[in-house]
Amino acid sequence: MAIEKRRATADEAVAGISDGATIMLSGFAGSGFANQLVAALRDLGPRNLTLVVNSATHRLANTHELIEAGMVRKVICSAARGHDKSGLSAFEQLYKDGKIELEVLPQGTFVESIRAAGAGIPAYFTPTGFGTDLAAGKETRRFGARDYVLEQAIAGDVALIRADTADRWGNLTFRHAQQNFGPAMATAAKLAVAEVRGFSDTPIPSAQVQLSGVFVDRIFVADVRA
Amino acid sequence: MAIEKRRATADEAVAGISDGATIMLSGFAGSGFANQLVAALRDLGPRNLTLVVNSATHRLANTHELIEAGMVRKVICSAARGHDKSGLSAFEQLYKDGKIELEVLPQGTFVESIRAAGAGIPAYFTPTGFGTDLAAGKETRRFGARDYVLEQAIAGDVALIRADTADRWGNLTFRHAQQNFGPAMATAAKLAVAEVRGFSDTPIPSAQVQLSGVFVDRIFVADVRA
Amino acid sequence: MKPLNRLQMAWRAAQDIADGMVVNLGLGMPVNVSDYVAHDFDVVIQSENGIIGVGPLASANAADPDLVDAGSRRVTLRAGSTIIDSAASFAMIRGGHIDVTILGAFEVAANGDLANWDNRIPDKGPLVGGAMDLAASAQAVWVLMEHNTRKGAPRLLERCTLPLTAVHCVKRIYTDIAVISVEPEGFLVHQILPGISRDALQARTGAKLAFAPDCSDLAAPAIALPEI
Amino acid sequence: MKPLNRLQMAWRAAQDIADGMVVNLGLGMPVNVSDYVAHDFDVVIQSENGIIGVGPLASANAADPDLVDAGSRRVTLRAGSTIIDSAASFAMIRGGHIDVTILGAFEVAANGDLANWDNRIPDKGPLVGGAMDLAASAQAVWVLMEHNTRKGAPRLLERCTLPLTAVHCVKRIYTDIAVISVEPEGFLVHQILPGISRDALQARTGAKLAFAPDCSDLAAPAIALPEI
Repeated sequence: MAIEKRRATADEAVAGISDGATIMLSGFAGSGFANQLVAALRDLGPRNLTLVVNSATHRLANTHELIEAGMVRKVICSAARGHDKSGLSAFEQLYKDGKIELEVLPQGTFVESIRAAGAGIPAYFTPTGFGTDLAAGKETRRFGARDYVLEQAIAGDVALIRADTADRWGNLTFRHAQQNFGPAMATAAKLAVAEVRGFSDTPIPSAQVQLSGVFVDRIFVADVRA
Repeated sequence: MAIEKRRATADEAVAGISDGATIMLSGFAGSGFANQLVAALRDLGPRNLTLVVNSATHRLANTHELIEAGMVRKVICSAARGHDKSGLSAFEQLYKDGKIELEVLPQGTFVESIRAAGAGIPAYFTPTGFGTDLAAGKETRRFGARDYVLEQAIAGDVALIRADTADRWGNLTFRHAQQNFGPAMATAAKLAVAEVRGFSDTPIPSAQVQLSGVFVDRIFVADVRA
Repeated sequence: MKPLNRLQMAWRAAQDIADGMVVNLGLGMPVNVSDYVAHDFDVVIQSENGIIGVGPLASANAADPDLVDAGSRRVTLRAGSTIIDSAASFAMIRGGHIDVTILGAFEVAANGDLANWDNRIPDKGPLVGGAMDLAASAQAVWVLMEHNTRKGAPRLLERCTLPLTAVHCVKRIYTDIAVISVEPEGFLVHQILPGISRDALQARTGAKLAFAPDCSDLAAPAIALPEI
Repeated sequence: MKPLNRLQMAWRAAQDIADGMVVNLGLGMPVNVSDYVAHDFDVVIQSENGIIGVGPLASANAADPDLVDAGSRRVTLRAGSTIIDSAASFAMIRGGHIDVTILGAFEVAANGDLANWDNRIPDKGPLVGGAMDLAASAQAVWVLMEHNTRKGAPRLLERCTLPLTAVHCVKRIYTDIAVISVEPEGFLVHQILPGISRDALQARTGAKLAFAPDCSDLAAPAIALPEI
């Protein structure tokens, strides 16, 4: 019986995501957002979510729709605001009102902690952030001539990532800078769902695969009209 | 002025490697040994080397020649013997005689520690080896319901790795299972030298590069007659 | 009935592999398991050297020295395969992305402790390879081993006597005469070779055995060992 | 002589970039540095989102929404480039593989401490991005910033007053009126804008300045700022 990871609709691709889940969302600098999956997640409407996403707000992402819908309890990110200086985003308003929990990490720590979860490493030392407010209260240790901060892995229940092409094994390719956080998030989440531009009926050649299908549970071919 | 990482001979490619250096050697399961560079290193003859190599002896590698030449003080590996059951290898004889220092690590710890050095991480916790002789004396800690061992990064002075194709930026591609430890070792060593089958006069297309030339300092196109 | 030979043991373990599983097979006896996985299954064989989707051994004229598994065997790639570097391969292993690893062993304890490496061969250095990572972090560790040593000593014990590979990791054991799981209470027998009584099996085992209510006969088709 | 404008400051920093360097350029003023690197140099521009070898901005008709740098600018790739994922990109940064990162800043202290992020904009959440990783682990951190705030307060201080990005990291500072290095003893001035005396520079600086024996005139070609 052949592996079949494709789901016919975005709704089916996000089915089963439940209240309290930790959701990882790929995308950075305008590329790699799984926006159709995020829209389907908003329609599904689970509550009390923790989002693991690099930017709490990006003008090309629709992360903010989850926040505006009141579905999000906590955001773990490296940028809790966009570069937009006009007014307050939905996130910023909730943050101002103390209605959303926030954990800000240096971007390298953010992604290394995700990679660590996928790689079976519960904690690691990093030089990043030592002596800054972001390391306040964290364990530190000196190795050689430098000081380091102990950081913990960040695991997810679900990763919603964007890629270019998938095959039936769930192998993925990415366009240019599209991969960013996607591969690490797919390894760190119990359920990884990929929104892709296209589906290849033949296997993606071994040397072209950028993320093994072992890490990908469901595939949704994005609706180009959306 | 164009970057030029090519060296005309293997001798030039290993020039300057000095006594006491820590040398990382790629290769596993018969693929990915930079044998011509290792032969040139033997001819160069630095002493008191520490080798970081998965197998102290493999029938298709010539690591043993460095050991037989008395150039090696210590070996860090995951397999201190080959599968050859006949007699003692040069390594085994020196080990028996207490004339070579040995550090054996689980293979995943071996490579994660190399990756850590290249990634600026001085130490990390791993579940591997907990409760075994290989973790004896190492710091342990419980995270959640499991126990973990603290492992330290392994950095090198030099990495001698084997790849398939290079371009003038030092970008590399690998054939099949050839990459194994090579990419991690190149990131972890101050000087990374790649022995390659072929040189591409045009840039390797972005999506085909498997290791960025940022990590590769010298290129030697292997002599096919050797 | 004769005890299962090594290939029959591999066959028996293969019967418990489900469609879609990601499986790592240890050197020696376990690599044979792949030959007996149902042909219509999509099972992904991972090898520590970075191959995800190992296929059958390569024919002599198709063998490629760079297309090898962790045991240095020249192999082929299955459709849908890819190859990653060792750091990524062990990240995959340690991260729990292997559903089952099937390993050889010297000893298994009733608490799931595994001893399958040995640094005590006279004058030879220790060889651990990737066994500790696989044993510590695969979702399930299955062991393929003879029930007893050549001298008749039990390999299933209350506590291992040889150096450990990992603690509390083994889920199932396929021996030449039984199929046994490791439960919180200890060993539980699911199948016994016809002709061996429960008492006889217990006598050949170094720890207390319990028997599953549906304990059945261990059987395998005839498979000839290759002549060496 | 007029203080350097932002592009002239970028030009000045670019003069210190050597052939073959791997360089990361921060958002804002620093990204302009790449326009002034010698054309015959092989300088590799790394961007945190994983591009190794960022080229010039894409023309409008060649712009690709998936080919962006960390600042969301649509860029091109240089020959010899490749793209890695974020985990690998920050492994590269944290591992010390960036020769120079050029960052904007609010404040630099005489001990090299850097403050270039701020979580105190009213009601807005903090934004740190990759600055802490770059500042902590690049082989050299160069800062491009105005010598003083708009209100005239010094940005070069004995100790930073704003939240730190990283400790003891800044090596050089390119301001609109001076080029200054950070030495174990503190700030050392290498160039001053003609017309500004050493005393005047000291008066505009919040920490003790020393002057290099070969301290020279700061000069840059005329570069017009784009109209916005």
